[in-house]
Amino acid sequence: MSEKFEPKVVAFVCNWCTYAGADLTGTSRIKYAPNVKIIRFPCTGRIDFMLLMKAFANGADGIIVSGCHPNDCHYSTGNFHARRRWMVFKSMLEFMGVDTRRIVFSWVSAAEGAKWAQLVNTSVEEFRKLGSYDAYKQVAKLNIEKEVFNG
Amino acid sequence: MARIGVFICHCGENISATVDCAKVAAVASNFPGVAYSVDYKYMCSDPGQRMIIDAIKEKKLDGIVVGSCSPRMHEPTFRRATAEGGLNPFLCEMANLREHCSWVHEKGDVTTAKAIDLVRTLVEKVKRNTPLLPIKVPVTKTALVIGGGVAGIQAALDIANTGHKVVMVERDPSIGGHMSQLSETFPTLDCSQCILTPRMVEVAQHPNITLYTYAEVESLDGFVGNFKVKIRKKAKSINEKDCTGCGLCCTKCPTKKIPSEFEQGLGFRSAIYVPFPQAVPNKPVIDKENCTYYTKGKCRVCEKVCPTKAIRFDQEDEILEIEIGAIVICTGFNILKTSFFPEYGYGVYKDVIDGLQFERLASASGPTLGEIRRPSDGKIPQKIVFIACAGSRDPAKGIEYCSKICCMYTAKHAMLYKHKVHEGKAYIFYMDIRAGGKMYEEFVRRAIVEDEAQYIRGRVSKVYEKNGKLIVVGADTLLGAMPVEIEADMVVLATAGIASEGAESLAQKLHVSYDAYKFFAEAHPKLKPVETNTAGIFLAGACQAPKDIPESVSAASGAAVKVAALFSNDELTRDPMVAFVNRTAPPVFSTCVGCFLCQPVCPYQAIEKEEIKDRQGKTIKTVARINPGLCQGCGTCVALCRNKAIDILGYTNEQVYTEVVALLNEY
Amino acid sequence: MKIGFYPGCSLNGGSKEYKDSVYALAKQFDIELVYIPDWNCCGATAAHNLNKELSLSLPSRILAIAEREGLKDILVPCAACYSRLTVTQHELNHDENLKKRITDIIEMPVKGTTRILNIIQWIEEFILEKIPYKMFKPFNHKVACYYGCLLVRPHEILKFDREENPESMDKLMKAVGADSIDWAFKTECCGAGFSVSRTDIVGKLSGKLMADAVDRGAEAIIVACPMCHSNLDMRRPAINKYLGKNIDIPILYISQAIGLAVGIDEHTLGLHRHMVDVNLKENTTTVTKEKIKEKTETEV
Amino acid sequence: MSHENHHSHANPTLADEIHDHTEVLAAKCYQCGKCSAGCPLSDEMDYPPSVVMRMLQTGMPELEEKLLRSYTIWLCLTCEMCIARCPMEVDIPKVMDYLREKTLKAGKANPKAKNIISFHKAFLDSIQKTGRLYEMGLIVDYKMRSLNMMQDVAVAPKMFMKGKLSILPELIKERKKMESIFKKTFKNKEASK
Ligand SMILES: Cc1cc2nc3c(=O)[nH]c(=O)nc-3n(C[C@H](O)[C@H](O)[C@H](O)COP(=O)(O)OP(=O)(O)OC[C@H]3O[C@@H](n4cnc5c(N)ncnc54)[C@H](O)[C@@H]3O)c2cc1C
Ligand SMILES: Cc1cc2nc3c(=O)[nH]c(=O)nc-3n(C[C@H](O)[C@H](O)[C@H](O)COP(=O)(O)OP(=O)(O)OC[C@H]3O[C@@H](n4cnc5c(N)ncnc54)[C@H](O)[C@@H]3O)c2cc1C
Ligand code: SF4
Ligand code: SF4
Ligand code: SF4
Ligand code: SF4
Ligand code: SF4
Ligand code: SF4
Ligand code: SF4
Ligand code: SF4
Repeated sequence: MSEKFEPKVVAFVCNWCTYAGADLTGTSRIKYAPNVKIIRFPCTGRIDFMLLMKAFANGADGIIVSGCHPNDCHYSTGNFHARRRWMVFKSMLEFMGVDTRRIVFSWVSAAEGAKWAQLVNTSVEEFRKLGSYDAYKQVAKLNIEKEVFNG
Repeated sequence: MARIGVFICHCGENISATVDCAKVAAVASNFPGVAYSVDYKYMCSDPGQRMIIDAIKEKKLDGIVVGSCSPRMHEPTFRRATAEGGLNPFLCEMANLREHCSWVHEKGDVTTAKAIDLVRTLVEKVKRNTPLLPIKVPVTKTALVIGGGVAGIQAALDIANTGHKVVMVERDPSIGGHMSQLSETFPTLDCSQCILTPRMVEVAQHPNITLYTYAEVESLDGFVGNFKVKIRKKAKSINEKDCTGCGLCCTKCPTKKIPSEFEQGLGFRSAIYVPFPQAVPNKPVIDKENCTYYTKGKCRVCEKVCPTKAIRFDQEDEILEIEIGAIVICTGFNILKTSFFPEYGYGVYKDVIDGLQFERLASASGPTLGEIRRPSDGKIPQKIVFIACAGSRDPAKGIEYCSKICCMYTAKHAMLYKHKVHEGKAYIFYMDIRAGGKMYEEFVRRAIVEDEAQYIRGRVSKVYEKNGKLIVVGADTLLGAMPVEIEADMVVLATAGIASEGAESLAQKLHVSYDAYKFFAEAHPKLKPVETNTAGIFLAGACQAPKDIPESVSAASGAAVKVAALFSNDELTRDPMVAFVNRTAPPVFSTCVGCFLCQPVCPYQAIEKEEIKDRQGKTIKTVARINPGLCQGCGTCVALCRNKAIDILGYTNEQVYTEVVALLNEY
Repeated sequence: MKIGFYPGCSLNGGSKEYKDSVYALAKQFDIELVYIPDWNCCGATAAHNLNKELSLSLPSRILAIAEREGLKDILVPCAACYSRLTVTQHELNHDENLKKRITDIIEMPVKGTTRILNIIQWIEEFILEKIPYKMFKPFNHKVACYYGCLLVRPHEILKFDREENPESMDKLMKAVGADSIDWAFKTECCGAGFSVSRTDIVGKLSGKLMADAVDRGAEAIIVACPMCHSNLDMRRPAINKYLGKNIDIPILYISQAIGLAVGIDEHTLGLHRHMVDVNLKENTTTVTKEKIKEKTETEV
Repeated sequence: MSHENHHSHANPTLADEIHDHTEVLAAKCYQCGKCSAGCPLSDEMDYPPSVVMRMLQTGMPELEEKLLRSYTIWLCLTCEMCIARCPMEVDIPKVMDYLREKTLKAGKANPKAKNIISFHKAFLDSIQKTGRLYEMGLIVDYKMRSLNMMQDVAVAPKMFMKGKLSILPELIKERKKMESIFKKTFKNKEASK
């Protein structure tokens, strides 16, 4: 096996649309890269951006955030808030020197199984090109994580 | 040390074909805090569930992770089993090894490794789960129906017939709404009053319905199942109990020349009046603005003639406070008046009328007893021009949307006119004929073919009066925009349907959202068309957008079912995954600093202000508080609060942060 | 009281009587009209039709001079000029690039702050209140107030009166005792710039609207635009040809009608310059000087 | 100038071109015909205003050519009645202005419009030379251009008698400036072509 770099990718998805969409990818047996692991949230509105930083600090090379399409949010407006917050946060991150190309935002509905697979594959490809996010891991040598395990 | 049980499912071969299930179980058994770990062919089968139940008891487990299919599939199953084993059901989590792993990846170590990562993540999460109790809220089984048009009537009767109490609040002196003004109704041409009046009477007589007319909602507090509403009963200046509805007062009242709202200004009423003969309740009210006793201190004729001494000049508005469990908003719509249209004369030409006025002219009980006569001189018009889309589909001056009902009622008007004035000629200027509905297109075709309605495709540029005729200046776009000028005797504008007056302030009182046009907004345009974003408040009829009668009535029945479902339990059980603002010891009380930035982001208006008081009752601090009855658990506020003062059960900060760490780090 | 004054070419030429009457009216009410020095033509329809930049540059120079002279308000009696100046100012103020381009062309700065008043606004603001104290001879005739296109459109920019069925001129005429009719052609086009090149069209468009005014019993048509005036007055042969009959209804500028009411003589107002004679029935109800004085004393 | 909802095409249509220069979007017109109904000259025109908009919408070169050669664009009086009542606020007069300029430059103006164009040109000439309109000159100039010698022979003397026509032109001081404004604007136009 050639030693191809495999990025670690965390996906933050909402329960109602993208989680269900990813379920549909499964039911449809559409294959995608196993690098991506999903964490379920009630709504993209719940995702606070320190979580993304936490993921980078813990070795993620890329992050996917995905929820319902605009106007289809289960909670009606949660995804708008997520989006709006992201706009603000993104410029802040860029200012701090975080590589925002490593954060992919998307909308995947419960009916878009194929889109989920495609999103994962193209994102992984992109992250692979960007390489390991050592830069951040270096900066954020935070060891508190280890404590968490012993809680 | 935690004692977690891990159960890895093969799903026949659905999982085991690509994931080495035994290995996953074996690795998991070494995770810190895991007391028991097995794999099994079908976890959801009876024996599978039994394994969990037994293990909880035998191994004294305090948390369960099932690595199997999607939680969207079997979470309820395994939570039930967990509960049966004697643990709080919310101490069970599922790792999605099938939809998110075995089915989407090839067989191999990488796939098995991913499965292990997913299980580890959930094991770490479940360690931080806390027992949660479903939230129970009591339900007051009385519904409030606001607005007594056909939608409100239907909703009230449907709810009342399920055995629950209904309070109906109607702003006007009578219920009936717009439908009571209509002559005949498309697409069947049955008489509007004939089908509506019996239902109005039924409302008044139904033992489960309390009717307040001439009343409005003043304010609303509380949440689903537990609302408190204040109703203002405007003074009618009569004692309804004493009044027999004999009508003597109305006949004798000397102030008679008040344009009747019900007749759309085409007829008159007295200062003490019943809006129309079939009104429910059939008891008069005094219009204080026009009664000479109220305005000038002289008269009291009605008081003198009333055989039961029912007149009460000193009556004042009354405020009622009642408890209710659910609300159906049915406040309907309105139409633009002819004065809205400068190019059609700003409403000054008497013979340029709107659709509702035409309904009154065509109504057998209307001011002309059903004869089509023009308002200016009472002559029977030989040529009528109907102008469709008046103010609709007009972003420049009117509204952008299509009002939906006007194509149909215009075809109806042309038909009714032809039925009444055989030699008359009806012209209809239109842009498109929108007749999507059961028997609608057929209806329009009938108007064109049988009743010779002359449809001309084009918008009218101007209408002006000349020698007693109305000159209508239009163009026929199907003939290369050829100019067309018609000398009409009467012009009927199919004016746009707009939000009912006061809809915006009512929406604000009820904390429900409304759209840019001030129509009430549904929770989801397709899947929750009769729900609002506020739990326990529903919508029906033309208060959402212009709707015809069949649609209004279907929506009302839909809303009634929602209310009945809500009332089918004594208590509401709600998902306990709600947000809460932390409370700590004094003097801090909470890390909340009271910035209330969270308040506007909540889609459900669940965030309230709470004053923390000292023993003397003095406010020390104002902090946010989340009403668990309203919170739907989206978590938006949690992510927003910079002080981390809010957290959400089931997805606490601690839980989700741990998940991130566990997902990315092996032990 | 001083106010800037832009007469425009028509008032300087073919519509001399309009200028004379505005002047006379100003004098009667002690208003000093200050010419915009070395003013040029606004370009009217021709520039508008053939070259957009030119059509903005010509009015811009006028505005620039007014600003330079410190004239904050300017009276523009010609409706066409009023429209060109107002639209130009609007466009400049809504497009910085355009403003830059135009200032380069005219080689003068334009801020775009001038208040441009049409004749009606001017009378409303500076004269209307004082009319009762000077009214010698109520203009008690039945009149049709004709606004034409340029005074009211485009409404979004001019924001003057109501777009359809305007009323401001009618109010002024009522204030001098006239009975202004309700009619439907107040803002229909008279044929405007086609006076010379397609006189037949002027005959038709003006004919249609005048026939309605005559039918409704108007004794005179009151206008506020030299183009309207010349079309309705000078093009009477073409109009009569279109109508197939002769109509002799006179066309008066609003300044002339009001001027008559406040006692200015016909010659000063230039009535003799009209193609169609102004033969209104003699108005016998004059108001005596005493009465006016009385009025002045009771109300002041 | 390009706009969000406006795609750049390989072969821009006349409608695209108009949109770029005037911001008027022909696609907004939903063919209600209200403009044609209100236009005072609709019945004189070869294509009433709503038909003009439709022709632009099609993007068909044959129709665009017909439009440029139409009489309609010269008949339009820019009275603004159409846009005043258009529910979609389609600025037809602006479109007409644009088409006139374009057509004139391309030498495609409808022959029937000769008089109209002659008059406009004579008018502008007068301003260019004197800064103001010199009516007498205008009439003479127009007659030379239109060869319509007999027109207004009856009116002109009467005007003269009534003091409405002056023999001599009024000249403004900054006549050089006028020349330069004309030169610049006509040059800019060529450049922007
Ligand atoms: C000219 C015309 C002709 C029509 N013809 C037909 C037809 O032939 N066939 C057909 O199917 N449909 C027809 N319709 C449509 C029909 O009128 C509506 O579908 C129907 O009236 C909608 O009923 P509703 O109860 O939702 O609203 P409404 O009839 O508007 O009733 C709303 C009620 O709520 C009350 N209300 C409003 N605000 C408040 C408040 N704040 N507090 C308390 N009460 C309030 C009002 O007083 C009113 O009684 C026609 C409509 C028009 C305009
Ligand atoms: C091409 C197309 C595009 C559309 N796009 C949209 C859109 O974008 N937005 C929108 O709002 N709507 C859209 N619709 C309309 C939408 O599909 C319907 O409104 C909706 O499907 C109706 O749902 P239903 O449950 O009433 O009927 P159906 O979806 O037809 O379901 C009826 C069910 O009953 C079953 N069944 C039938 N007979 C029997 C029997 N005798 N016994 C037992 N079962 C039976 C059928 O198998 C079926 O499962 C579209 C429709 C089409 C055709
Ligand atoms: S629990 Fe889920 S994964 Fe396991 S057998 Fe049942 S359906 Fe399949
Ligand atoms: S007269 Fe008296 S009893 Fe009769 S309707 Fe009037 S108030 Fe009622
Ligand atoms: S008191 Fe008022 S309501 Fe009664 S009769 Fe007199 S005017 Fe009518
Ligand atoms: S329903 Fe018909 S008349 Fe009414 S707005 Fe829509 S298209 Fe126009
Ligand atoms: S909970 Fe947070 S966001 Fe809300 S008021 Fe308190 S500090 Fe502000
Ligand atoms: S979790 Fe969502 S619904 Fe609940 S209070 Fe917070 S924002 Fe409102
Ligand atoms: S009025 Fe406006 S929308 Fe209607 S046809 Fe004319 S340009 Fe098109
Ligand atoms: S501006 Fe032109 S197209 Fe529009 S109404 Fe006037 S003449 Fe007709």
